[in-house]
Amino acid sequence: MWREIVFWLCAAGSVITGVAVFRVDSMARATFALLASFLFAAGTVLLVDLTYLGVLVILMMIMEMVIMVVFMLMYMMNPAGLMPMTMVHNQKGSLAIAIGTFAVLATGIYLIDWPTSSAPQPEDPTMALGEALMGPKMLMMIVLGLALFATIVATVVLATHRGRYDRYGDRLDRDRPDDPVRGGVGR
Amino acid sequence: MDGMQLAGGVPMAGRADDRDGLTLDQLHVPLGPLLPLWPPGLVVRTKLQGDVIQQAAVEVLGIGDARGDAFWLRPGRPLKARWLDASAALLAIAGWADAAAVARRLRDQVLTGTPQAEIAGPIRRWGRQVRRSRTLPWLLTGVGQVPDKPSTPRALAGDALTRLYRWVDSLADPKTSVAPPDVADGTPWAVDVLPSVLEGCELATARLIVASLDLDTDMLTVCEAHHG
Amino acid sequence: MVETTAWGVLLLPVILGLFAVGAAAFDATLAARAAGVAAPRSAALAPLRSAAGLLVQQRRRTLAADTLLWRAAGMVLLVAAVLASLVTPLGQWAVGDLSAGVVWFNAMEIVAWAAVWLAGWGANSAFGLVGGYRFVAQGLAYELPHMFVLTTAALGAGSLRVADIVAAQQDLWFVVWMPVAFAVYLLSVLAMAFAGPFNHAVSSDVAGGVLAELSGVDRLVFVAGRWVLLVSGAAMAVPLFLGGGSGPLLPDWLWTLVKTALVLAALVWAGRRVPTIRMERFEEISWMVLIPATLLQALFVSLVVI
Amino acid sequence: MSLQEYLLLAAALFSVGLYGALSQQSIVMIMMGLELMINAVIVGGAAFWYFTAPDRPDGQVVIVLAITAMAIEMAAGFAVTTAVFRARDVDMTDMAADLKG
Repeated sequence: MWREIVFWLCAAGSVITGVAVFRVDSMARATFALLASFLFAAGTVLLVDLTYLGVLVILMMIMEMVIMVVFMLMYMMNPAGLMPMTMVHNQKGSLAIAIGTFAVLATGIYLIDWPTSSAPQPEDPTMALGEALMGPKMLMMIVLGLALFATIVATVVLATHRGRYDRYGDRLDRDRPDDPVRGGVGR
Repeated sequence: MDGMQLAGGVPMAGRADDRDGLTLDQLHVPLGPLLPLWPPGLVVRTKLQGDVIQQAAVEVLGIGDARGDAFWLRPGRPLKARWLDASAALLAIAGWADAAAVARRLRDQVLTGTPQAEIAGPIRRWGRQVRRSRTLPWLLTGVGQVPDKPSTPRALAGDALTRLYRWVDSLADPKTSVAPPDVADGTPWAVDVLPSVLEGCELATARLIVASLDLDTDMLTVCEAHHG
Repeated sequence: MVETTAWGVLLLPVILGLFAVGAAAFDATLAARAAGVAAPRSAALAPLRSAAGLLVQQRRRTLAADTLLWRAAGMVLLVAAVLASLVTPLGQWAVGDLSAGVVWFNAMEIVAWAAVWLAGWGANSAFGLVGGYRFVAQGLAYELPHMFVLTTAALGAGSLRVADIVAAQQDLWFVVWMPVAFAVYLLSVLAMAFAGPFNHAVSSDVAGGVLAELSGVDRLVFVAGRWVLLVSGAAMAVPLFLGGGSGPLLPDWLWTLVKTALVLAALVWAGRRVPTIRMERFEEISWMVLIPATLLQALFVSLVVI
Repeated sequence: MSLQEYLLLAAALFSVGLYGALSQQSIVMIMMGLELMINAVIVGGAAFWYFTAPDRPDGQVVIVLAITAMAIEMAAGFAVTTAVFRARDVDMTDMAADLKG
């Protein structure tokens, strides 16, 4: 019973704050509304006994949103974030598409006869996940790791405008790099 | 972006080129005239992008209406107390509250006329503690490096760390203890050079730099009075 | 081995609060000793006095502040700091013994990022915002080493459950064979609670940073949250590295309290010995020194475990 | 709690995210919409695992995949925004519509 109540609270919270993301005036509030939406959604994940994944979602989302808010303000400065603003195009069309999608999905959800399983839950879902990732799903894990590594390299290349020739001189012969701010290792 | 009302009357920030090649918003932030551990009357008007100072203009309020009387020039104010005072401010801004507290206590003892024999030991102990710290050089090296020109006052050459070490060393020197206050002060020079040193620094480093230059705004008034 | 107790929900905030007050008092005493104040006993009461002062102080307002987010910041910090200790066992009892306890602890600590940033943002002051951004930068610097260290402890026990980690230390405390991990853990706990040398977000070179404009009850809640966060971090060091409640003569729960107090005191004392570490310098240390060191430690531990 | 209720929640989150991704102009706001859509995947993955196949870890793997996708999407998105901003001084999609046929 209490699970039912918590689920509906989390679900309502998640959708309401999700809508709020596109309704509030300030970038900071929008980001933290999105964070709230993620946290509520993580609550529903916790309800189905996925402790590790639920907590992981909480952890990742807080980090991501805090980083997001930095970029947000960098590109969309807005004093104290309290100035009303709208930056939308084709609002009516988008709304129609979104509502249409929801209607189709909802009908599908209630028309399809979903399979049910009486299979027992594993003792420790986290253990099952870990064994899957390190066993049959190893290939996926490797691809994920490679993708993450590629992302790190690609993002740094895209985002920075100073290469090593800027830092170490045209012949790469400078002893210490010419950076606007010096680092801590003393190079 | 319709509806450009201003939030709380604060105008939208303007934009300009910056260090990282991103044209970001500029923010005008005045530092001073009244901040803790800040030379009274000094105002630094900064243009910030992010927390990097793109441009700084220095102004000293209240020159001209003073009495030509500087705190550190009055009799019974040995140079030693002034160095302790400057070190205390720099250490406090660098976030070493305990060493700063000791320096402040020693300064008060010097000013109230504690005999030389009694205070030399504690000052030496404090100086050793400051010089022994290995994080301090790591944090202060390269902060507030002033241009190395013939006109640079000897007392202000180098960066924040060399200046702090110079104070600490001269405090350990027995000759300093009897030295009279110095009228030939570096403050006018420091005020001139400050904008160029501050440009490209981070907002927080600005306070370290100002503290390390040991500006005495009273002294400016005195200089003004001397030169008419 | 660890049982969960419902009434612990009520007891936990009290214990954390007492520790936080004790730590603040110890900090004030050290400060008074450095300043040469004659009566250290009255200095120990200084935190309580200033707390009472903040309670009756009227809130200062700033122009165009985002009041909702600003107020929320302190509460979020305090609540997350208490929740972080939810999985920390006191002897044999814990409020909640999650199967992913270590991850939960880390997630609650990360909440501080959001809280500190919000506190800096809400005030609409340049100093506050600079402080908030610094904390995000600091977070990026210490979080990876911290996460690797937590993983190392979990690796040693083969479980993310805190109770299993304690049980795995029956013969040998983890601190003995994971000294690097323990040291980095303490470092990152200080950084996380923006205490000691890592108080760059609230340091005096930005006129108090995030704290610059906070006043009254808001400030009290925020500062309390910060102390509780430090306590939570110190308390977690005990089950992770110091064998939990194991020890001769005294009962489990008392040993836990004693060890927590010792770790906390060491952190507060060490924090006062070093000037504020500026983030632009620490960032490089973290990436070039701490991360490789913790990774090597993790590799060593996993080799031993296998 | 039933599979349908969970999927309804996922559908709602997905639709809200879709609306945001379609209607917003700022790159950053579009990314928020995308994140909401991935969030729906997480909820759906958890529900499918719990209600239809708890004995197999596939649902959990989907969640891991979604979390990673989110991180990559965000990092890449911001890098592109930074590059576009540096080169063209715009952060809106309408202004960066070079590829429009």
